[in-house]
Amino acid sequence: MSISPGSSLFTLEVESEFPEPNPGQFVHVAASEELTLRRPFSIAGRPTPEKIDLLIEIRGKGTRALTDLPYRAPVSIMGPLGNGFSEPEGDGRAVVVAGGIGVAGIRFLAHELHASGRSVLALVGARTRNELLDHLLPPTTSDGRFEVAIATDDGTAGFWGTVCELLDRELDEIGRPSKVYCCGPVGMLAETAAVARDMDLPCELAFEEIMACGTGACRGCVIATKQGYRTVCKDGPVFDAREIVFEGAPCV
Amino acid sequence: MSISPGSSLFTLEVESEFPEPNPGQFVHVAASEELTLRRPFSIAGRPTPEKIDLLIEIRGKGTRALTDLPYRAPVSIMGPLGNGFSEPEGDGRAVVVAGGIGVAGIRFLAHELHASGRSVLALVGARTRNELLDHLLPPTTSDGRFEVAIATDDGTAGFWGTVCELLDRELDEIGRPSKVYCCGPVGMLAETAAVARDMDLPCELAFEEIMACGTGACRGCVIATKQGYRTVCKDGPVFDAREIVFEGAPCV
Amino acid sequence: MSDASRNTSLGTSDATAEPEGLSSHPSDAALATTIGALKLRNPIMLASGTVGYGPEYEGLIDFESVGAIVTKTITRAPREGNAPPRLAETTGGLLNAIGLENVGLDVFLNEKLPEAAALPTALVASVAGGSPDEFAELALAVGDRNEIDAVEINISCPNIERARRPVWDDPAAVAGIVSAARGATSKTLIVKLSPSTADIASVAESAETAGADALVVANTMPGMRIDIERMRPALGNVTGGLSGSAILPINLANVWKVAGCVSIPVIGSGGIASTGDAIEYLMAGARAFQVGTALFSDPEAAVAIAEGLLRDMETREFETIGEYVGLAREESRVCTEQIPAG
Amino acid sequence: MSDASRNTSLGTSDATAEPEGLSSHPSDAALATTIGALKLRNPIMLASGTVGYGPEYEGLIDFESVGAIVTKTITRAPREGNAPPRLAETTGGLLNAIGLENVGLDVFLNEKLPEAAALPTALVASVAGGSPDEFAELALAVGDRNEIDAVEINISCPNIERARRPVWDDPAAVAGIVSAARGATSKTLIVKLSPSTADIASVAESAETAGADALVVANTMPGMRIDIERMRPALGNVTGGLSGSAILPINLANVWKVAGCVSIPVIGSGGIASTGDAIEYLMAGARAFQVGTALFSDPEAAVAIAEGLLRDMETREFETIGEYVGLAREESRVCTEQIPAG
Ligand SMILES: Cc1cc2nc3c(=O)[nH]c(=O)nc-3n(C[C@H](O)[C@H](O)[C@H](O)COP(=O)(O)OP(=O)(O)OC[C@H]3O[C@@H](n4cnc5c(N)ncnc54)[C@H](O)[C@@H]3O)c2cc1C
Ligand SMILES: Cc1cc2nc3c(=O)[nH]c(=O)nc-3n(C[C@H](O)[C@H](O)[C@H](O)COP(=O)(O)OP(=O)(O)OC[C@H]3O[C@@H](n4cnc5c(N)ncnc54)[C@H](O)[C@@H]3O)c2cc1C
Ligand SMILES: Cc1cc2nc3c(=O)[nH]c(=O)nc-3n(C[C@H](O)[C@H](O)[C@H](O)COP(=O)(O)O)c2cc1C
Ligand SMILES: Cc1cc2nc3c(=O)[nH]c(=O)nc-3n(C[C@H](O)[C@H](O)[C@H](O)COP(=O)(O)O)c2cc1C
Ligand code: FES
Ligand code: FES
Repeated sequence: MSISPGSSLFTLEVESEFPEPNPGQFVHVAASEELTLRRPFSIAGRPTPEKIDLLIEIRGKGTRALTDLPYRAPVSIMGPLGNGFSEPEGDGRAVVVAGGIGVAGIRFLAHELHASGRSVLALVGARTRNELLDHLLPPTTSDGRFEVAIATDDGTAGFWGTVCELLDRELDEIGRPSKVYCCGPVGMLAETAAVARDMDLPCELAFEEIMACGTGACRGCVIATKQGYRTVCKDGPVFDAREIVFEGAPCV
Repeated sequence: MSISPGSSLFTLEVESEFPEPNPGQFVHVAASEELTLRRPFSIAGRPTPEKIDLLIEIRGKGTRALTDLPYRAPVSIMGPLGNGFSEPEGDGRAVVVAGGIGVAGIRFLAHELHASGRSVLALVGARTRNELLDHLLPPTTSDGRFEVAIATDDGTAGFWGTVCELLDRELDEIGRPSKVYCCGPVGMLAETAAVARDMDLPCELAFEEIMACGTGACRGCVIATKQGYRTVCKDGPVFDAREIVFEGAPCV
Repeated sequence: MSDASRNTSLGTSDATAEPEGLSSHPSDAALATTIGALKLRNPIMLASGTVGYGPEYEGLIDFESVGAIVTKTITRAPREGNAPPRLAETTGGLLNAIGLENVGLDVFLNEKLPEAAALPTALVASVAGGSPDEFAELALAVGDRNEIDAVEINISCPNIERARRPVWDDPAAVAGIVSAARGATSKTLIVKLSPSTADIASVAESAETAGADALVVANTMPGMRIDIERMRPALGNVTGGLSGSAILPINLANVWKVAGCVSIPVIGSGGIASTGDAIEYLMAGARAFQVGTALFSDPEAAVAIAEGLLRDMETREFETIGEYVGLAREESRVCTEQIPAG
Repeated sequence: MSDASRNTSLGTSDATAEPEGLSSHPSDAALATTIGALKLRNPIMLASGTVGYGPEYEGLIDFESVGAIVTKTITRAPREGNAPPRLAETTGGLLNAIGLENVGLDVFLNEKLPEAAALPTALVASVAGGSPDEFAELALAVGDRNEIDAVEINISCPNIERARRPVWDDPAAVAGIVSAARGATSKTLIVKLSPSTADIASVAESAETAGADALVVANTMPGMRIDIERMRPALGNVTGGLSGSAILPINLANVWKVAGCVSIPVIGSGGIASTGDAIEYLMAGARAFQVGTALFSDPEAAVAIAEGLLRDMETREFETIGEYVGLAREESRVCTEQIPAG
């Protein structure tokens, strides 16, 4: 499977006691002995009951150490952690939106929604053509029940603009979806939340924060919500868009 | 070449500007990016002008990282550093004494003494048979100009006892040597110095201390001498035995 | 799409699995330790703020194999904590600026305590107030509860005061807080000091005189990082507390100093991640120790240390854990000042 | 003899070779910095005690590419220094307990200074005395010499006093030393503070008021390790000073604090190993910085930082190094206390 430069798709064999994960949950991975903290990664797929996929973009020491691991090296993971996405109510089309490595967060979801017989529209964005990760999603089906549309900031593939702008456009065309899901940089989450709020659509967003414990114990990974600070690791990483207090970050 | 468990023989290709090393000098090696300090290792041989040998015993993180390096990986070394051994005066037999990994410190010396036509007696000790490193020295010659005798603490090979006891015994038999050289744990250095003092023999010892700069700048690697504290990296690592202030460590 | 694909299959250890080899618990009698009236099955405590109220780590930590857990520090009113980001990793360490987020005394006593008390280990409640009276009030409230085995007062407490000279650096202020708390509870009273002082010995002596039963040496060191891309401090609160291996030498030196000056037990804290680290603290004079940051990379770190201690005791032919305590000190335990060379 | 042989051939980089790519020296005008009357070609200084008197690193460091070297701290009489071992490595750091071994003032002035002055970079003499008078005497003696461009006084000085409360923690004592030295020399006077205090801001203000031209923030943190096999402290002197990446967050927070309180230049020191580390100190408010421990693993580290800064300035389209200074601070440089959260 071809992955963009700087990202790798891993398949981990997990022990048989590894509980059944839900889309949106994550694992907390001990990437290297030299690092004080584990690194969280979305569960990006579950090809068989003994396997989970991770889709990892190299950002710093931890992701480099992981992608440098030899084939079949053992790694310690904690998980599945956090609360995943919830099912759409009603049976309108579900829209999943992902920017860059955000595909990791919605790939498993898109797959499960599709498998459960729902119609899905996946919108995938990237800065430029060869950073697109749309090929990691199921392909568009001829019956239109699974459709992928892409956007690039530089117009080298698909829609020329941000995936949020594409979302705006698509929502004009496809009619009211049952739910909008989004995973990506915080600016994209904010923009998606705004679009959903304007149309009064149910919307769930997956957040990222640096994590220590991964279990809700240390209170280190909080984001601001209308109920006060809540942890990404335990209360999230998926939150209802209406709960979040954004500080007006623009769509990037 | 077969090395004892826990030790490796490395051959490094050095750049052409690498100055000609003397036996007893060392190189300061950047073993791993995770470590604050370089690690010093004796130059254990110079098979060709573009190559130097290091003989490394795994003790901790640095030596493990080095011995884990892939074949032909680049490493940064500083050297040759320090003052090496000096030639024996007169042409009596030279005695070189090494305990454990101390063989690294006298291998190059023994080789050069032998190559310069001197008679050499090498005494090599270890705790037990399979930790002996005598096979890294030139073999005993039929003309007796190079002779190797071994000692093990547990009697599994050669003389049953310490290499210092063996030294005592050999000195009784072979008559007055031109010089005694020793490399090994500090207790062995002290014992060798005592033997040499009793017989009024010239004696040079190679010391070890944890090092930072390796250039004499930081004053971190000193040992006590009759002229006060002196640096192992710049004033040593080889010192005249009569200069050293030992605190009476026993031979181990 | 020019890059070659990579689809690596890695073995995995599932961290939700039960720790292995617990048939013979390392909570052997040999490890038993006493801190004031507090009896611990072993000298390993889980540090305040790193395990929440305890239950957060159920299934991940075998609580039967640790001496005690210390709760997140409780304040009278609930606290929201600091603005995120609250964490930043550093070389060998971790900066945190949680800002004492906690549920407050009432919710703690009513909701959290019953669950925490159900865990099969001793329970130490950590509290912090804004004045000696408030410390007394908190010590009274938690000390009154049977489920709580000891009270730890956190005077190295963030965001409670912003004076130039913090309370933890002022022996008189510390004495005021400790006597107030001492008057309010007969439970074992543990005082947690800060390493951010030039003279921890005077603070320690002051706490002892005022009635502390034991001292934790020590909390985190103030520190910060800057995100040079955003050109802003990495933490929302600008500065945070540095924990982890990076601070081990600093807190160990403080234990050495304090253990030479007081006769109440010293509990080491700071960067303990391995059995060897723990033994250093014991040999410096600590009678017990706390493990915090190391749990984040390995929730089983504390249990592994308990097992490691038993193995090391076997090798050294030690009968009790007490044999380690102060072993690296000279005979004469004079209260000399040890200052850094350079 | 059961193990398989291993005879690996590795490539090698010969560290005695000249640094590469020096045709265009990074000592570009864009990097020029001023500290009091001291003009530096770039903000990179080599920290006291890590490069001896300078010549020890000839051939290993391209001195034309660094702003200044600071000598090992000089005392009036020669000092033997502490008993070995004097060094111990820690996670991300280094403990040293050299004990100010130095040749003493006379040998320094007569023998070391001519060689050091011949190096193509600015020369700062570091001195330490046992009393304000001795500091004055030393500042006078070194300040009188043309070859010396500035005087750094080391009040975070080890083994000179063993009082409970060290001089460096006492604003009044610091003022006494600084005014004495100030009265003795008109050269740029730099005062080196210690991070081992709860209130570095008060010490910094006191030094400024007493006449310091600049402050180094900061020296090493006291620390120790124990050798659990020998059951003794790893250092002969028991404790030492912790340097290296481990202390970067601590000293950076101190720079942040001090730069908010004084108007004289702050020189950052502590754990700087990369261009990014240096930029953090500049953005926190330092106008220059010192590199020490990083030279041990890479003698070319300082020169690499100079090159890295130029590249980063290009990316950010900065014209002068001054544009970094204080960039991560809020507009209002109020002297608030930043205390750790946790
Ligand atoms: C719930 C969750 C799910 C995630 N899923 C994925 C995924 O499926 N694939 C993927 O590639 N990445 C994912 N991330 C982000 C991933 O955790 C970080 O990229 C990784 O931790 C960086 O580690 P590093 O050592 O390589 O980088 P570092 O050197 O630690 O940091 C590099 C940059 O990444 C930022 N960063 C560090 N840790 C985190 C973190 N925990 N969350 C967000 N940013 C961080 C740092 O602030 C810094 O800017 C997820 C994060 C969270 C919280
Ligand atoms: C001049 C000199 C020449 C040396 N030559 C050789 C050699 O040819 N072959 C060889 O195997 N070893 C040699 N050594 C010792 C070697 O430097 C250490 O074994 C090595 O630095 C340990 O690094 P580490 O990271 O593996 O162990 P660490 O984890 O750093 O330490 C493990 C143990 O080794 C001790 N140690 C650490 N650094 C040194 C040091 N610089 N000197 C002595 N002991 C140290 C520590 O105190 C500790 O007890 C020499 C040392 C010196 C000073
Ligand atoms: C995320 C985090 C939160 C903490 N919260 C508290 C706290 O609420 N109260 C307290 O006394 N100490 C708190 N600490 C300090 C720890 O209890 C411990 O003393 C310190 O981290 C040093 O030990 P360590 O290096 O083993 O973590 C906290 C530490 C961390 C890392
Ligand atoms: C081996 C060594 C010796 C030192 N000697 C001195 C000294 O004599 N005077 C001084 O002011 N600082 C001395 N220092 C402190 C350094 O100058 C520097 O301030 C400190 O190490 C922090 O910076 P770093 O982490 O870059 O090394 C010494 C540091 C080391 C590591
Ligand atoms: S990482 Fe500890 S609460 Fe989320
Ligand atoms: S290691 Fe610095 S003087 Fe020897």
